[in-house]
Amino acid sequence: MIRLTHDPIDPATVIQAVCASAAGAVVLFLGTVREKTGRRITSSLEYECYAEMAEKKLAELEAEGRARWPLVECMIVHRLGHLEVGQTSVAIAVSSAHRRPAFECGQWLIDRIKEVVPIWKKENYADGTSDWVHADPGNPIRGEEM
Amino acid sequence: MIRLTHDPIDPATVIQAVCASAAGAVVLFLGTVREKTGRRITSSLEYECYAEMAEKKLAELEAEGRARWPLVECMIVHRLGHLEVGQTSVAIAVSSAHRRPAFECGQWLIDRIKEVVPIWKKENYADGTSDWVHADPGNPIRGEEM
Amino acid sequence: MNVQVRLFAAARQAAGRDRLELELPDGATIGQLRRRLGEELPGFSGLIARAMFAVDMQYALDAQQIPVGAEVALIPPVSGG
Amino acid sequence: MNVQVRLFAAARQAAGRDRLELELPDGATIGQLRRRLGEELPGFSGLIARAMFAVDMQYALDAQQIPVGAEVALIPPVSGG
Repeated sequence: MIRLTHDPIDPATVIQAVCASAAGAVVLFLGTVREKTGRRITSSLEYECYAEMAEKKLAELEAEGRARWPLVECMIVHRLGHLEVGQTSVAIAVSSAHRRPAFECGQWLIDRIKEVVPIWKKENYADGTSDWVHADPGNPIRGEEM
Repeated sequence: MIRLTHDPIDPATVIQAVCASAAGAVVLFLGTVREKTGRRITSSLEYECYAEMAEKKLAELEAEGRARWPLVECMIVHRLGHLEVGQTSVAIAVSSAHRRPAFECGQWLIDRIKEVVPIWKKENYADGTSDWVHADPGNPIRGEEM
Repeated sequence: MNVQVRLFAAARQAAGRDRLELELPDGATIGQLRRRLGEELPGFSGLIARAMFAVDMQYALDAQQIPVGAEVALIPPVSGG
Repeated sequence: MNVQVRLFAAARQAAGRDRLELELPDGATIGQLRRRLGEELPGFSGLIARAMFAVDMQYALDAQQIPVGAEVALIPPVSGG
Protein backbone atom coordinates (compact mmCIF):
# COMPACT_ATOMS: atom_id res chain seq x y z
CA MET A 1 0.00 0.00 0.00
CA ILE A 2 1.26 3.47 -0.81
CA ARG A 3 -0.07 6.92 -0.06
CA LEU A 4 0.92 10.56 -0.62
CA THR A 5 -0.81 12.90 1.79
CA HIS A 6 -0.93 16.53 2.89
CA ASP A 7 -2.26 15.47 6.31
CA PRO A 8 -0.10 14.61 9.33
CA ILE A 9 0.98 10.95 9.36
CA ASP A 10 -0.32 8.86 12.26
CA PRO A 11 2.22 6.08 12.93
CA ALA A 12 -0.39 3.95 14.72
CA THR A 13 -2.51 3.78 11.56
CA VAL A 14 0.48 2.75 9.47
CA ILE A 15 1.42 0.00 11.95
CA GLN A 16 -2.19 -1.20 12.06
CA ALA A 17 -2.15 -1.56 8.27
CA VAL A 18 0.64 -4.16 8.36
CA CYS A 19 -0.36 -6.16 11.46
CA ALA A 20 -1.59 -9.67 10.67
CA SER A 21 -1.70 -13.04 12.39
CA ALA A 22 0.94 -14.37 9.98
CA ALA A 23 3.40 -11.65 11.07
CA GLY A 24 5.86 -12.15 13.92
CA ALA A 25 7.78 -8.94 13.26
CA VAL A 26 6.88 -5.38 12.32
CA VAL A 27 9.50 -2.78 11.45
CA LEU A 28 8.40 0.85 11.21
CA PHE A 29 10.69 3.60 9.93
CA LEU A 30 9.77 7.25 10.44
CA GLY A 31 11.63 10.11 8.84
CA THR A 32 11.12 13.17 11.04
CA VAL A 33 12.00 16.84 10.54
CA ARG A 34 15.28 17.50 12.33
CA GLU A 35 16.00 20.89 13.83
CA LYS A 36 19.67 21.02 12.85
CA THR A 37 21.55 20.03 9.72
CA GLY A 38 25.21 20.80 10.25
CA ARG A 39 25.15 24.27 11.80
CA ARG A 40 21.93 25.44 10.20
CA ILE A 41 18.69 25.61 12.17
CA THR A 42 15.63 24.42 10.27
CA SER A 43 12.32 26.03 11.16
CA SER A 44 10.11 24.15 8.68
CA LEU A 45 10.12 22.14 5.44
CA GLU A 46 8.05 22.12 2.27
CA TYR A 47 7.70 18.86 0.32
CA GLU A 48 6.75 18.97 -3.35
CA CYS A 49 6.34 16.01 -5.70
CA TYR A 50 5.60 14.83 -9.19
CA ALA A 51 2.55 13.03 -7.89
CA GLU A 52 1.72 10.58 -10.67
CA MET A 53 5.34 9.47 -11.05
CA ALA A 54 6.01 9.38 -7.29
CA GLU A 55 3.03 7.05 -6.84
CA LYS A 56 4.24 4.88 -9.71
CA LYS A 57 7.79 4.69 -8.31
CA LEU A 58 6.58 3.93 -4.78
CA ALA A 59 4.36 1.16 -6.12
CA GLU A 60 7.31 -0.27 -8.07
CA LEU A 61 9.48 -0.22 -4.93
CA GLU A 62 6.78 -1.96 -2.91
CA ALA A 63 6.45 -4.63 -5.62
CA GLU A 64 10.22 -5.11 -5.78
CA GLY A 65 10.43 -5.35 -1.98
CA ARG A 66 7.71 -8.00 -1.95
CA ALA A 67 9.54 -9.91 -4.67
CA ARG A 68 12.89 -9.80 -2.82
CA TRP A 69 11.71 -10.56 0.73
CA PRO A 70 8.95 -12.80 2.11
CA LEU A 71 6.77 -9.98 3.44
CA VAL A 72 3.34 -10.22 4.99
CA GLU A 73 2.37 -6.56 4.46
CA CYS A 74 4.01 -3.32 3.43
CA MET A 75 2.83 0.28 3.67
CA ILE A 76 4.60 3.47 2.59
CA VAL A 77 3.19 6.94 3.32
CA HIS A 78 4.93 10.17 2.28
CA ARG A 79 3.86 13.57 3.53
CA LEU A 80 3.63 16.63 1.24
CA GLY A 81 3.33 20.35 1.81
CA HIS A 82 4.37 22.26 4.93
CA LEU A 83 6.00 20.39 7.87
CA GLU A 84 7.17 21.69 11.23
CA VAL A 85 10.19 20.41 13.16
CA GLY A 86 9.42 17.05 14.74
CA GLN A 87 6.72 16.08 12.24
CA THR A 88 6.89 12.87 10.22
CA SER A 89 7.78 13.18 6.53
CA VAL A 90 7.75 9.49 5.65
CA ALA A 91 6.50 6.30 7.31
CA ILE A 92 7.43 2.83 6.08
CA ALA A 93 5.97 -0.22 7.79
CA VAL A 94 6.88 -3.77 6.84
CA SER A 95 5.72 -6.99 8.46
CA SER A 96 7.05 -10.52 7.99
CA ALA A 97 6.97 -13.88 9.76
CA HIS A 98 10.53 -13.38 11.04
CA ARG A 99 12.42 -10.18 11.80
CA ARG A 100 15.29 -10.21 9.32
CA PRO A 101 13.24 -9.55 6.14
CA ALA A 102 11.29 -6.75 7.83
CA PHE A 103 14.49 -4.94 8.87
CA GLU A 104 16.26 -5.49 5.54
CA CYS A 105 13.32 -4.48 3.38
CA GLY A 106 12.50 -1.44 5.54
CA GLN A 107 16.04 -0.16 5.23
CA TRP A 108 16.19 -0.90 1.51
CA LEU A 109 12.89 0.92 0.90
CA ILE A 110 13.97 4.17 2.56
CA ASP A 111 17.36 4.01 0.77
CA ARG A 112 15.65 3.57 -2.60
CA ILE A 113 12.95 6.18 -1.91
CA LYS A 114 15.71 8.72 -1.35
CA GLU A 115 17.28 7.74 -4.67
CA VAL A 116 14.44 7.38 -7.14
CA VAL A 117 11.12 8.84 -6.00
CA PRO A 118 10.46 12.34 -7.45
CA ILE A 119 9.86 14.21 -4.20
CA TRP A 120 11.79 17.33 -3.19
CA LYS A 121 12.12 19.26 0.00
CA LYS A 122 12.76 22.92 0.60
CA GLU A 123 14.33 23.81 3.94
CA ASN A 124 13.16 27.03 5.56
CA TYR A 125 15.90 28.12 7.93
CA ALA A 126 15.53 30.06 11.15
CA ASP A 127 17.57 32.92 9.60
CA GLY A 128 14.81 33.54 7.05
CA THR A 129 16.56 31.96 4.06
CA SER A 130 15.40 28.81 2.29
CA ASP A 131 16.94 26.23 -0.04
CA TRP A 132 15.73 23.44 -2.24
CA VAL A 133 17.67 20.38 -1.14
CA HIS A 134 19.05 18.56 -4.13
CA ALA A 135 21.24 15.52 -3.63
CA ASP A 136 24.86 15.97 -4.68
CA PRO A 137 26.06 15.39 -8.26
CA GLY A 138 27.27 11.93 -7.33
CA ASN A 139 23.65 10.76 -7.63
CA PRO A 140 23.96 7.46 -9.49
CA ILE A 141 20.66 7.36 -11.35
CA ARG A 142 21.13 7.58 -15.08
CA GLY A 143 18.30 6.19 -17.07
CA GLU A 144 15.58 3.70 -16.18
CA GLU A 145 17.91 0.69 -16.09
CA MET A 146 18.93 1.81 -12.61
CA MET B 1 14.36 3.62 28.99
CA ILE B 2 13.27 0.06 29.70
CA ARG B 3 10.05 -1.43 30.96
CA LEU B 4 8.57 -4.85 31.76
CA THR B 5 4.79 -4.80 31.76
CA HIS B 6 1.77 -7.08 32.05
CA ASP B 7 -0.35 -4.52 30.17
CA PRO B 8 -0.79 -4.40 26.38
CA ILE B 9 1.96 -2.41 24.66
CA ASP B 10 0.83 0.73 22.83
CA PRO B 11 3.29 1.37 19.95
CA ALA B 12 2.31 5.06 19.76
CA THR B 13 3.48 5.63 23.33
CA VAL B 14 6.81 3.92 22.63
CA ILE B 15 7.35 6.03 19.50
CA GLN B 16 6.43 9.18 21.39
CA ALA B 17 9.08 8.40 23.99
CA VAL B 18 11.90 8.57 21.42
CA CYS B 19 10.73 11.51 19.29
CA ALA B 20 12.88 14.62 19.68
CA SER B 21 13.83 17.62 17.57
CA ALA B 22 17.39 16.28 17.26
CA ALA B 23 16.09 13.07 15.65
CA GLY B 24 15.71 12.67 11.89
CA ALA B 25 14.97 8.95 12.03
CA VAL B 26 12.94 6.64 14.25
CA VAL B 27 13.03 2.86 13.91
CA LEU B 28 10.43 0.83 15.79
CA PHE B 29 10.55 -2.95 16.02
CA LEU B 30 7.53 -4.90 17.23
CA GLY B 31 7.59 -8.61 17.98
CA THR B 32 4.05 -9.91 17.57
CA VAL B 33 2.48 -13.27 18.38
CA ARG B 34 2.39 -15.28 15.19
CA GLU B 35 -0.35 -17.80 14.57
CA LYS B 36 1.84 -20.46 12.95
CA THR B 37 5.31 -21.78 13.73
CA GLY B 38 6.10 -24.48 11.22
CA ARG B 39 2.93 -26.56 11.12
CA ARG B 40 1.78 -25.85 14.66
CA ILE B 41 -1.02 -23.39 15.33
CA THR B 42 -0.46 -21.14 18.35
CA SER B 43 -3.53 -19.99 20.25
CA SER B 44 -1.75 -17.93 22.92
CA LEU B 45 1.57 -17.38 24.71
CA GLU B 46 2.70 -16.94 28.30
CA TYR B 47 5.81 -14.88 29.03
CA GLU B 48 7.67 -15.39 32.30
CA CYS B 49 10.83 -13.63 33.45
CA TYR B 50 13.46 -13.30 36.13
CA ALA B 51 12.41 -9.69 36.62
CA GLU B 52 15.35 -8.16 38.48
CA MET B 53 17.90 -9.72 36.15
CA ALA B 54 15.83 -9.02 32.99
CA GLU B 55 15.69 -5.34 33.92
CA LYS B 56 19.42 -5.30 34.60
CA LYS B 57 20.22 -7.00 31.28
CA LEU B 58 17.90 -4.70 29.31
CA ALA B 59 19.50 -1.64 30.92
CA GLU B 60 22.96 -3.01 30.04
CA LEU B 61 21.89 -3.53 26.41
CA GLU B 62 20.48 0.01 26.20
CA ALA B 63 23.73 1.41 27.63
CA GLU B 64 25.84 -0.64 25.21
CA GLY B 65 23.65 0.45 22.28
CA ARG B 66 24.05 4.10 23.25
CA ALA B 67 27.82 3.60 23.50
CA ARG B 68 28.07 1.94 20.09
CA TRP B 69 25.76 4.20 18.08
CA PRO B 70 25.02 7.95 18.22
CA LEU B 71 21.44 7.63 19.45
CA VAL B 72 19.06 10.37 20.45
CA GLU B 73 16.67 8.16 22.45
CA CYS B 74 16.04 4.47 23.03
CA MET B 75 13.12 2.65 24.60
CA ILE B 76 12.60 -1.09 25.14
CA VAL B 77 9.33 -2.53 26.47
CA HIS B 78 8.75 -6.27 27.00
CA ARG B 79 5.35 -7.74 27.72
CA LEU B 80 4.82 -10.45 30.34
CA GLY B 81 1.96 -12.82 31.15
CA HIS B 82 -0.74 -14.00 28.77
CA LEU B 83 -0.74 -12.84 25.12
CA GLU B 84 -3.16 -13.59 22.31
CA VAL B 85 -2.25 -14.02 18.64
CA GLY B 86 -1.50 -10.63 17.06
CA GLN B 87 -0.49 -8.94 20.32
CA THR B 88 2.88 -7.27 20.77
CA SER B 89 5.43 -9.08 22.96
CA VAL B 90 8.27 -6.60 22.60
CA ALA B 91 8.66 -3.03 21.31
CA ILE B 92 12.03 -1.42 20.65
CA ALA B 93 12.18 2.20 19.50
CA VAL B 94 15.43 3.96 18.63
CA SER B 95 15.88 7.49 17.32
CA SER B 96 18.98 9.11 15.84
CA ALA B 97 19.92 12.10 13.70
CA HIS B 98 20.40 9.86 10.64
CA ARG B 99 18.76 6.56 9.77
CA ARG B 100 21.65 4.09 9.71
CA PRO B 101 22.34 4.01 13.49
CA ALA B 102 18.63 3.65 14.29
CA PHE B 103 18.28 0.62 11.99
CA GLU B 104 21.54 -1.00 13.10
CA CYS B 105 20.97 -0.50 16.81
CA GLY B 106 17.32 -1.61 16.62
CA GLN B 107 18.31 -4.84 14.93
CA TRP B 108 21.22 -5.42 17.30
CA LEU B 109 18.98 -4.87 20.35
CA ILE B 110 16.39 -7.46 19.35
CA ASP B 111 19.14 -9.95 18.44
CA ARG B 112 20.80 -9.50 21.85
CA ILE B 113 17.51 -9.53 23.78
CA LYS B 114 16.81 -12.96 22.30
CA GLU B 115 20.25 -14.14 23.43
CA VAL B 116 20.78 -12.80 26.94
CA VAL B 117 17.63 -11.46 28.63
CA PRO B 118 16.09 -14.01 31.05
CA ILE B 119 12.57 -14.09 29.62
CA TRP B 120 10.86 -17.30 28.52
CA LYS B 121 7.75 -18.04 26.56
CA LYS B 122 5.36 -20.95 26.71
CA GLU B 123 3.38 -21.63 23.55
CA ASN B 124 -0.19 -22.81 24.03
CA TYR B 125 -1.15 -24.66 20.87
CA ALA B 126 -4.59 -24.96 19.33
CA ASP B 127 -4.48 -28.73 19.90
CA GLY B 128 -4.48 -28.17 23.67
CA THR B 129 -0.79 -28.96 24.27
CA SER B 130 1.76 -26.44 25.42
CA ASP B 131 5.56 -26.14 25.40
CA TRP B 132 8.17 -23.97 26.98
CA VAL B 133 10.25 -22.64 24.12
CA HIS B 134 13.93 -23.02 24.90
CA ALA B 135 16.51 -22.06 22.33
CA ASP B 136 18.50 -24.95 20.89
CA PRO B 137 21.66 -26.31 22.53
CA GLY B 138 23.78 -24.26 20.16
CA ASN B 139 23.13 -21.24 22.36
CA PRO B 140 26.53 -19.57 22.62
CA ILE B 141 26.25 -17.92 26.03
CA ARG B 142 28.69 -19.43 28.48
CA GLY B 143 29.57 -17.15 31.35
CA GLU B 144 29.36 -13.40 31.75
CA GLU B 145 32.21 -12.68 29.34
CA MET B 146 29.74 -13.18 26.48
CA MET C 1 7.71 19.13 -32.62
CA ASN C 2 6.20 20.78 -29.61
CA VAL C 3 7.43 19.46 -26.23
CA GLN C 4 5.94 20.39 -22.90
CA VAL C 5 8.36 19.90 -20.01
CA ARG C 6 7.06 19.70 -16.46
CA LEU C 7 9.21 21.52 -13.92
CA PHE C 8 9.58 20.87 -10.18
CA ALA C 9 11.30 22.24 -7.10
CA ALA C 10 14.25 24.59 -7.81
CA ALA C 11 13.69 24.38 -11.59
CA ARG C 12 10.02 25.32 -11.24
CA GLN C 13 10.97 28.20 -8.99
CA ALA C 14 13.72 29.35 -11.41
CA ALA C 15 11.30 29.32 -14.35
CA GLY C 16 8.48 30.89 -12.36
CA ARG C 17 6.03 28.28 -13.69
CA ASP C 18 5.43 24.54 -13.60
CA ARG C 19 5.80 23.74 -17.28
CA LEU C 20 7.74 25.05 -20.25
CA GLU C 21 6.75 24.65 -23.89
CA LEU C 22 9.60 24.21 -26.38
CA GLU C 23 9.86 23.68 -30.12
CA LEU C 24 12.39 20.90 -30.91
CA PRO C 25 13.25 19.06 -34.16
CA ASP C 26 11.24 15.86 -34.70
CA GLY C 27 13.09 12.89 -33.16
CA ALA C 28 15.04 15.15 -30.77
CA THR C 29 16.74 13.40 -27.88
CA ILE C 30 16.72 14.05 -24.15
CA GLY C 31 20.30 15.33 -24.55
CA GLN C 32 19.12 17.97 -27.02
CA LEU C 33 16.31 18.95 -24.69
CA ARG C 34 18.79 19.22 -21.81
CA ARG C 35 20.98 21.67 -23.78
CA ARG C 36 17.98 23.67 -24.89
CA LEU C 37 16.66 23.99 -21.33
CA GLY C 38 20.07 25.25 -20.24
CA GLU C 39 19.57 28.14 -22.62
CA GLU C 40 16.00 28.78 -21.47
CA LEU C 41 16.92 28.85 -17.79
CA PRO C 42 20.31 30.58 -17.71
CA GLY C 43 21.91 30.53 -14.29
CA PHE C 44 20.51 27.04 -13.67
CA SER C 45 22.76 25.17 -16.09
CA GLY C 46 24.43 23.36 -13.13
CA LEU C 47 21.10 22.04 -11.88
CA ILE C 48 19.99 21.11 -15.38
CA ALA C 49 23.27 19.32 -16.11
CA ARG C 50 22.82 17.03 -13.13
CA ALA C 51 19.02 16.67 -13.30
CA MET C 52 17.38 13.59 -14.73
CA PHE C 53 14.56 13.52 -17.21
CA ALA C 54 11.48 11.33 -17.19
CA VAL C 55 9.58 10.36 -20.32
CA ASP C 56 6.11 9.08 -19.56
CA MET C 57 7.18 8.70 -15.90
CA GLN C 58 10.24 6.53 -16.68
CA TYR C 59 13.77 7.85 -16.15
CA ALA C 60 15.37 8.38 -19.57
CA LEU C 61 18.94 8.46 -20.84
CA ASP C 62 20.28 11.39 -22.86
CA ALA C 63 20.39 9.24 -25.99
CA GLN C 64 16.68 8.48 -25.84
CA GLN C 65 14.47 10.05 -28.49
CA ILE C 66 11.40 11.90 -27.29
CA PRO C 67 8.22 10.39 -28.74
CA VAL C 68 5.64 12.84 -30.07
CA GLY C 69 3.06 13.60 -27.38
CA ALA C 70 5.12 12.10 -24.52
CA GLU C 71 4.94 13.57 -21.03
CA VAL C 72 8.41 14.91 -20.32
CA ALA C 73 9.61 16.09 -16.90
CA LEU C 74 12.81 17.62 -15.60
CA ILE C 75 13.70 15.80 -12.38
CA PRO C 76 16.24 17.63 -10.20
CA PRO C 77 18.12 15.35 -7.78
CA VAL C 78 15.40 14.09 -5.47
CA SER C 79 15.31 14.77 -1.73
CA GLY C 80 12.28 12.95 -0.38
CA GLY C 81 12.24 10.63 2.60
CA MET D 1 26.55 -24.27 52.86
CA ASN D 2 22.92 -23.69 52.07
CA VAL D 3 22.18 -22.56 48.50
CA GLN D 4 18.81 -21.36 47.28
CA VAL D 5 18.37 -21.73 43.53
CA ARG D 6 15.67 -19.77 41.75
CA LEU D 7 13.87 -21.73 39.05
CA PHE D 8 12.08 -20.44 35.94
CA ALA D 9 10.03 -21.67 33.01
CA ALA D 10 10.32 -25.42 32.27
CA ALA D 11 12.60 -25.98 35.30
CA ARG D 12 10.14 -24.26 37.63
CA GLN D 13 7.33 -26.32 36.20
CA ALA D 14 9.36 -29.55 36.51
CA ALA D 15 10.16 -28.84 40.16
CA GLY D 16 6.64 -27.67 40.95
CA ARG D 17 8.04 -24.61 42.76
CA ASP D 18 10.06 -21.48 42.03
CA ARG D 19 13.09 -22.15 44.24
CA LEU D 20 15.01 -25.14 45.52
CA GLU D 21 17.11 -25.26 48.66
CA LEU D 22 20.24 -27.43 48.53
CA GLU D 23 23.07 -28.25 50.92
CA LEU D 24 26.46 -28.04 49.12
CA PRO D 25 30.07 -28.15 50.39
CA ASP D 26 31.51 -24.71 51.20
CA GLY D 27 33.21 -23.27 48.12
CA ALA D 28 31.17 -25.45 45.76
CA THR D 29 31.19 -24.46 42.10
CA ILE D 30 28.40 -23.88 39.59
CA GLY D 31 29.47 -27.16 37.96
CA GLN D 32 28.85 -29.03 41.22
CA LEU D 33 25.48 -27.33 41.59
CA ARG D 34 24.61 -28.29 38.02
CA ARG D 35 25.31 -31.99 38.72
CA ARG D 36 23.39 -31.86 41.98
CA LEU D 37 20.34 -30.28 40.33
CA GLY D 38 20.38 -33.02 37.69
CA GLU D 39 19.87 -35.49 40.54
CA GLU D 40 17.12 -33.39 42.16
CA LEU D 41 15.15 -32.99 38.94
CA PRO D 42 15.54 -36.36 37.19
CA GLY D 43 14.12 -36.36 33.68
CA PHE D 44 15.29 -32.78 33.18
CA SER D 45 19.00 -33.52 32.95
CA GLY D 46 19.01 -32.44 29.30
CA LEU D 47 17.55 -29.02 30.13
CA ILE D 48 19.88 -28.62 33.12
CA ALA D 49 22.92 -29.58 31.05
CA ARG D 50 22.26 -26.79 28.57
CA ALA D 51 20.93 -24.21 31.02
CA MET D 52 23.03 -21.32 32.26
CA PHE D 53 23.37 -20.18 35.82
CA ALA D 54 23.36 -16.66 37.16
CA VAL D 55 25.11 -15.63 40.37
CA ASP D 56 23.87 -12.31 41.67
CA MET D 57 22.28 -11.68 38.25
CA GLN D 58 25.48 -12.26 36.26
CA TYR D 59 25.91 -15.27 34.00
CA ALA D 60 28.46 -17.61 35.58
CA LEU D 61 30.81 -20.28 34.27
CA ASP D 62 30.85 -23.83 35.67
CA ALA D 63 34.27 -23.20 37.26
CA GLN D 64 32.98 -20.26 39.33
CA GLN D 65 32.67 -20.77 43.07
CA ILE D 66 29.36 -19.85 44.67
CA PRO D 67 29.83 -17.15 47.34
CA VAL D 68 27.95 -17.70 50.58
CA GLY D 69 24.61 -15.87 50.49
CA ALA D 70 24.69 -15.28 46.72
CA GLU D 71 21.46 -15.27 44.72
CA VAL D 72 21.72 -18.22 42.36
CA ALA D 73 19.36 -18.86 39.45
CA LEU D 74 19.00 -21.62 36.90
CA ILE D 75 18.51 -19.94 33.50
CA PRO D 76 17.11 -22.27 30.83
CA PRO D 77 17.85 -21.11 27.26
CA VAL D 78 15.94 -17.84 26.98
CA SER D 79 13.10 -17.25 24.53
CA GLY D 80 12.01 -13.65 24.97
CA GLY D 81 11.53 -11.09 22.22
